[in-house]
Amino acid sequence: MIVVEDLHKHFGGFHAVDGASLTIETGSITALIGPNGAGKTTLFNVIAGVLPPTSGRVVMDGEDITGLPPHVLFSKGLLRTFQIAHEFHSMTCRENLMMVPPGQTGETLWNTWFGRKRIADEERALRAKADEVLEFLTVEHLADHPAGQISGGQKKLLELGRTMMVDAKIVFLDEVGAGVNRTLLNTIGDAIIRLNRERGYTFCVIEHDMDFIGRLCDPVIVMAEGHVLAKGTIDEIKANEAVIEAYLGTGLKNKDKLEGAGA
Amino acid sequence: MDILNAFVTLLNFVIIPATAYGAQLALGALGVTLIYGILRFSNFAHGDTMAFGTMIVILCTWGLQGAGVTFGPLPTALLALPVGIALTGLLVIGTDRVVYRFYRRQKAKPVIYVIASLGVMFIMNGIVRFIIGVDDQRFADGERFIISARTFRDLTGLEEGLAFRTSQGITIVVALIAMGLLFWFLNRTRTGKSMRAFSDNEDLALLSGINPERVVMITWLIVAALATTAGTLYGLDKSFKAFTYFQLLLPIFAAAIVGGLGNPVGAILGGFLIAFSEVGVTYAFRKVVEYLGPEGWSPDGLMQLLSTDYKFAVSFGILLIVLLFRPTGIMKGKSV
Amino acid sequence: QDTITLGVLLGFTGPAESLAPGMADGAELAMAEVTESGALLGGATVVSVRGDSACDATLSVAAAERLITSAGVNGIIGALCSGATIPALTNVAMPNGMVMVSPSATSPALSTLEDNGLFFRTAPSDARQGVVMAQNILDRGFDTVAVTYTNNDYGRGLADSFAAAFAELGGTVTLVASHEDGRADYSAEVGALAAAGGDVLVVAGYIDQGGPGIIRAALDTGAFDTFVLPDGMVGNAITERFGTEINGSFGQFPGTDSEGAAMYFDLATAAGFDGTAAFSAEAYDAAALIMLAMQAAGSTVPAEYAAHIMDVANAPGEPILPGELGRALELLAAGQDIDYIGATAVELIGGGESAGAYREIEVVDGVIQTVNFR
Amino acid sequence: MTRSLDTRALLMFALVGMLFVGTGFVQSWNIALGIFNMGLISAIMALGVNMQWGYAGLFNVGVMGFAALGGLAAVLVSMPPQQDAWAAGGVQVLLGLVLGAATIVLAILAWSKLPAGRMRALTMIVILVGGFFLFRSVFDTGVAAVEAVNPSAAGYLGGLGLPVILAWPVGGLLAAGAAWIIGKTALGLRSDYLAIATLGIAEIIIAVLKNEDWLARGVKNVTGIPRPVPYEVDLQQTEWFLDLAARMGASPVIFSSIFVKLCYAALFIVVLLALIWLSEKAWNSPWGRMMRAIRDNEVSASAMGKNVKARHLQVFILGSAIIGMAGAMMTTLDSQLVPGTYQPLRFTFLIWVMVIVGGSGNNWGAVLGGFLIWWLWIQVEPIGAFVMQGITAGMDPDAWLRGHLMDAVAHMRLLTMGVILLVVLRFSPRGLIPER
Amino acid sequence: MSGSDTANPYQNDRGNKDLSIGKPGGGTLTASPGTKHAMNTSQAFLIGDTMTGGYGNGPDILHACTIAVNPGEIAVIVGPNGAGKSTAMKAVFGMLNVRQGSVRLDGEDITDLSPQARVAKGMGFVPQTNNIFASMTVEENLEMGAFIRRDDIRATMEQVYHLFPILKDKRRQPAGELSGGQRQQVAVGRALMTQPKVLMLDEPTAGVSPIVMDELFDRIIEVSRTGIPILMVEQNARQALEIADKGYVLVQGRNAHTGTGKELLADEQVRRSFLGG
Ligand SMILES: Nc1ncnc2c1ncn2[C@@H]1O[C@H](COP(=O)(O)OP(=O)(O)OP(=O)(O)O)[C@@H](O)[C@H]1O
Ligand SMILES: Nc1ncnc2c1ncn2[C@@H]1O[C@H](COP(=O)(O)OP(=O)(O)OP(=O)(O)O)[C@@H](O)[C@H]1O
Ligand SMILES: [Mg+2]
Ligand SMILES: [Mg+2]
Repeated sequence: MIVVEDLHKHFGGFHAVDGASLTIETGSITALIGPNGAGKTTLFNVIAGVLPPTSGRVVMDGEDITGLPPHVLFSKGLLRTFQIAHEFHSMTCRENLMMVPPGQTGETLWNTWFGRKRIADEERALRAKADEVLEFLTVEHLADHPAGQISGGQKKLLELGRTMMVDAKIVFLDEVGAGVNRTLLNTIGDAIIRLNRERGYTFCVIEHDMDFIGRLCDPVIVMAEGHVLAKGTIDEIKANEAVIEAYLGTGLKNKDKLEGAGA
Repeated sequence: MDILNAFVTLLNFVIIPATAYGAQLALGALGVTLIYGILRFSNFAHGDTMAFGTMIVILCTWGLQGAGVTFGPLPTALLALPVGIALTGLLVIGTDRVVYRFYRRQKAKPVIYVIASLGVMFIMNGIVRFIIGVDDQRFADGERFIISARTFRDLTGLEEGLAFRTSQGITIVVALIAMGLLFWFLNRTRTGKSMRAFSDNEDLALLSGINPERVVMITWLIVAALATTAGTLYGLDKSFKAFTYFQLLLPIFAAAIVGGLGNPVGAILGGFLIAFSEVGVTYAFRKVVEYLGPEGWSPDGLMQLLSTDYKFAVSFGILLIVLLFRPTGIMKGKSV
Repeated sequence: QDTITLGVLLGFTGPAESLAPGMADGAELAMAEVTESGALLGGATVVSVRGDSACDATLSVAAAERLITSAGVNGIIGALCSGATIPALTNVAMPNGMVMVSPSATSPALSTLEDNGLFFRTAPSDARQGVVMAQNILDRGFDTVAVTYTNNDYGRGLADSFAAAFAELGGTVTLVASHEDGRADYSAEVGALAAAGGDVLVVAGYIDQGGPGIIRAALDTGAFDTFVLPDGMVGNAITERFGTEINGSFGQFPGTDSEGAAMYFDLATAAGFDGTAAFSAEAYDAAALIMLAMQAAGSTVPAEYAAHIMDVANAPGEPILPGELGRALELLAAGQDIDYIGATAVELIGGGESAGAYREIEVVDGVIQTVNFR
Repeated sequence: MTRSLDTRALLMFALVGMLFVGTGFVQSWNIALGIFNMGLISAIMALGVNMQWGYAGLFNVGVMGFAALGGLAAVLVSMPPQQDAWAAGGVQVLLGLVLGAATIVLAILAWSKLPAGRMRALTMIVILVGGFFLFRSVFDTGVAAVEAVNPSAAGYLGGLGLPVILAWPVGGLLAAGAAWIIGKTALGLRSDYLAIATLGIAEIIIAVLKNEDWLARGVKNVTGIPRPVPYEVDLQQTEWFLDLAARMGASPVIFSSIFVKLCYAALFIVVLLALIWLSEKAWNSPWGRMMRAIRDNEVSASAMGKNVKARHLQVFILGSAIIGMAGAMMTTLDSQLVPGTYQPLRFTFLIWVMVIVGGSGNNWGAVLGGFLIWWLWIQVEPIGAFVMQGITAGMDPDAWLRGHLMDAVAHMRLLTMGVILLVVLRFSPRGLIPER
Repeated sequence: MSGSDTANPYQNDRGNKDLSIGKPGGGTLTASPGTKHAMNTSQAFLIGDTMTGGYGNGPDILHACTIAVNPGEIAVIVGPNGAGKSTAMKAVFGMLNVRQGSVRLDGEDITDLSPQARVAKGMGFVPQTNNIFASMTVEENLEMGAFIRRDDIRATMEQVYHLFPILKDKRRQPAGELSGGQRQQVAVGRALMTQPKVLMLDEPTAGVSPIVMDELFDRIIEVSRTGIPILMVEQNARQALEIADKGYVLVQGRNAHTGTGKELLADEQVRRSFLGG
């Protein structure tokens, strides 16, 4: 589905993405993990057209999509969420969702004056759909609340909710889990699996929660210092020395010290 | 071929005036940029703050002159400057208490401050005109020239004269020192950094134990000092007239913005850019070319790129082009 | 009628704000004089209502509207800028049949404007001054000049008519460059003018606007040291500011060899303001004309006294100088004719505008001296 | 349409309405109507700015320029053509302009078609420099010829001699065209940077208007622009009107002014209502929602498939067109074009004050702000004088201070404006009718 | 309590004198509601006592919510999204209108103190969002953390760099250009620079990689062992509760469950509803 070829993104002298090449298979739930600052978000941003690459290519279904603006990519079925929530703060949560579907009749000025009937019908359907999503995310009580005034975790949920408003081909999720309650995250995980199975969405997920990754994803791609360090199933990755050293670690050191002190 | 005369002509009509004017703009722009950098809004009252400060200085200067106090070859106004700064400081801090603090508490959008500052501008405008009137006021004294055109001609025997006014010299020096100090203050001192922190993230500044009221007060004090100094130097060089100070606002803003809002170095660069584009692009190069060309030859036209009618437009045009390539100014300024 | 109100519609704020106070003082001085004399229409008191035209079309219309329909004035002295005068005249004064006498709107456009006989001015059209100035310069033996004008209808009109006249008379104009008033810096203009060169620099600007800035920069850089000063630039402020630095500079402004100006200056000084302020004397005359015409018509209704303005302003009749308004009123009451000379030697021609006799001045030892009349 | 008009809003409108009625009773109906007419135009301008700022967060400080373009349209559409000037050099001027445009188009073509490199740069320079001199040589002689024809009364090409009402949409189109060019180049800028860019462009437009005499006489001003309504003086001599006045029991002179103002008011109201209807419909629809989303967060909106650039360009053009239209209406009302009066304070910042005080993001707020602030702008003069009189009432008439205070009366105008502005902002910092 | 009577080796009785802990059900701390000056009856070092309040004039978000922490303790707050965890933290820090209840520090009522006064009293806080100075460099961020300190801060800064090595590499870079996890590290580092007497962290580990998370928890344990009370909100709840002396489960602004970390971990219902099974 997505092929990234030798992608580079430099900020001044700093190589945030440094020759990354990877493939996201159609129909997979691919995980992208790696230490902080490995370049995952930057890679997402380049793929999604937010940042222009320094060099390299991004191909989607055989078509070169390098450097296309985000709204064009959206229309090609590429959706993404943001690691740091980008809600529309002055709009209500419901409006945050309702604005998503593309090509709404009422988005053309002419129709807002002379196509009231059609708009009204569409709006009704959209509203129902938005409410459904809100309910799924357990935030239906916030439907009319300004999105700028909800909790950090709820913003992340909204972030995810927007991708559920349309039929996408591929969805990039940037740490949807960070700050989300684990019980809810499990439900979200289920939903992702369902969307993947039933509707054939492809997912690419950045996460630091290995349980979540383990439950959902295959394959797992590990990035470090701007390039791909390893790729494989979750178990392979968990056993990979390099990955353990750079990313996973070996657990709490103070565990022993504490025990020592307490004994 | 007479390179010396050509150079002196250019120096006399372009480089010195533009540098001095640039420094004047830069001093004003430093104040604007500081308010933007710390308090995050474009202060439209800055021109009138300058006028107010200058007015105080003028009144004091008159007093001093009346009492027979002078400052040797330097203008007496420099002696009166501290008083002007102090009173202007009181005024702007008072204004902040009465007007801006309320919006800060409300966490109002920057545009609200901008409009509020328009209101403040109207009021200060009225106060200044009320106290000192709308006419030209002169208060310059001391040695007018570091070197005057005639002296230069007599000294060098060149055909062209070269004039360099005391006020121009002082302005250039003061502008550069002010920029250096401000840069050092904001980037190196604890207080300066806390001011930047406040402007970046007010809530977090609170959590770091930074006292917002103190930050705001210091900002206004510096602004008062800058505005008064800028206004006084401008007044010494040209003359004091309330309306001109209001008009000065536009090029000052242009300088601050094109330099990159919030950045002292940007303010200086912006000031010079505006000044040089105003003076340079519309300069008629005829004389210079005449000197450079063969003896006795002179070009037909004025050798002027654009007529001076368009000097303001030209400087804005250049500003636009700069912004197209550097959307947040030469020095990558802030944007709210 | 006990009180007569006259509107003083001037640009008290905005680009010409420093001109307005002196003019208003002048107009009000005339009113005070008349009131004191107790001779107008059997002892009427004349009071002034000020309106701010701000040199802006809409504001001036609004202010005129207020003066006429709310304050109920019987005549208007104003407006200051031509750009504010025309809309106030066409949109408000004419529909309401109100008389306007402008002391300072000198745009040639006003000469031909359809005004139903309601508009007069005590300052001559710029078209005339251009010719006079051209002659003046050539007579002094200068034949190449550079010109800078303030970029409005006054400056532009004057510069145009001057340049045309000067070229016709055989002189050379090296450059005609505009300058905007109230700007921070005039180095660019002076640079261009200096490059163009010329024996003298004609500064068709305002004494308290960009004009002095231009002169300052030209003097400092050594670009010019002799300046030609038309009406907007003549005043004590200029010599106060530059003193002997501009010795030899010369110019002209409306006036005749009557003693009027000097008398007016004394009157103004007694009243506590500067009588040489630009257009202040013209304002005095404008107010005087309106009141004298009222007396002549025996009415304060504009439609009735408008026709008498020309009569009182021009010969034949007893000449009237500043400070003699009381006498004039009595003469008129007695049915005699007067010829109002006033502070600026008023002579109205054509559609009610000043004929334009000019007083030629020169700066000698840092003082403005009258050297000739044209 | 009434969704955003709640009781508070209605109350506010009633209050402002009372200001006007009060003016009518206390001062005169002529004044009240005069202010009202300009209030209508101000409200339309405020609507345009509100579209750009309230809808899209575009900080346009070039209002003055667009209004001036509208004014230019009034001249170009309605003034009679100057046959002599056309004969003298009109065609040449036009040819010059075409050449200038062709140069720019050619340069852009060269830029986009040729491969990057020194060759391209060189070609560009040759085209631009050559084009510039060709343009200047053709254009300048044409201009000189045109301006030489009767300079004190004409000296320009004149207009088309069409009914002045046509100038309103044309003014909108002119402004829209300028907005398109600006939008294409400068809309990448944000906040104050966009502000200074638009301000700069406005200054450039004014500079052109002031200095290109062949176009609209420059600073010599165009006066006597035809009216879409009858002249008072004519009315005062018309049979039916005199009858009407007699029947109303009013003086024909006063009534004629009022009548004319009412005619203008009717025309303006039609335009204002139409615009409000259109913008309210748009704002309370998915289009409005999309705009709000873009305003809140461009990055995110773009990731959600909204073409941010195109939408910005759209509102920028629409808003500017509205301002241009209002500018044309204003010039029609004044019957003259005076480039010198286009000052940023009056034409840009005052409009901004209207939008913010009224309540940005709310059409009704902008309209209310337009009326209120314009009323104040005019009435602070007498109010300020009144206040001053109150202050000085107790003083000795000959006291120096009293004289000084009375001399400063004119400056009370701005001072009063400032105080009122701050007070209003203080008590409703989000505007009198805030966005929902 | 002794280390041996629990299955969790991280628990010991480091200065935990509050016997009410350990009884699930919440609200067992002796509270003195609705008072601004009354002395506390509880011994807790820092206590937000039956706090009720909300944002601005909006509805109450917190309903008689009580949170307390003692020197040497780590208290962890968990709960669903929007439960009011962050709100409770802000209330303790004085960034919110507490309409009822009080906040006390070391026996002193600080309910009416401004946030910066609380900082002066030695409280340090890392908010959940907007927790860095984006336009300032990493180093300046840390310096600002130490704003109220007058002594030499270089040693502390070295410690922070030691803890988060990546920050040392990036110390001249504006913090706004950092990756999500790096920002989080800056935020925690900033709070550590204060050398606070009480440390409050709102989701310090959100978005950081497992290895850094471990480091962070290690460091938190170390800090708490120096006797500093730590109050922390966490969504990585299981890891957090493992090291916690005290856990609070908040639901809709109310204390739903309170207990030691291991008790909560052991509670089947809590696990299922709040810890993700
Ligand atoms: N605008 C920028 N300018 C300079 N450096 C940047 C910029 N944006 C990101 N970086 C650097 O690029 C690197 C990669 O950042 P990125 O956000 O892609 O990391 P990440 O893999 O998403 O990390 P995390 O897991 O913490 O979110 C970081 O070291 C960061 O400091
Ligand atoms: N600034 C605000 N203004 C008004 N209401 C707010 C604001 N911030 C949060 N809320 C509301 O307060 C409630 C509690 O929010 P809070 O941020 O305390 O939740 P939380 O427990 O920290 O959740 P999370 O785990 O998602 O961060 C939420 O329902 C939210 O809608
Ligand atoms: Mg990331
Ligand atoms: Mg939270």
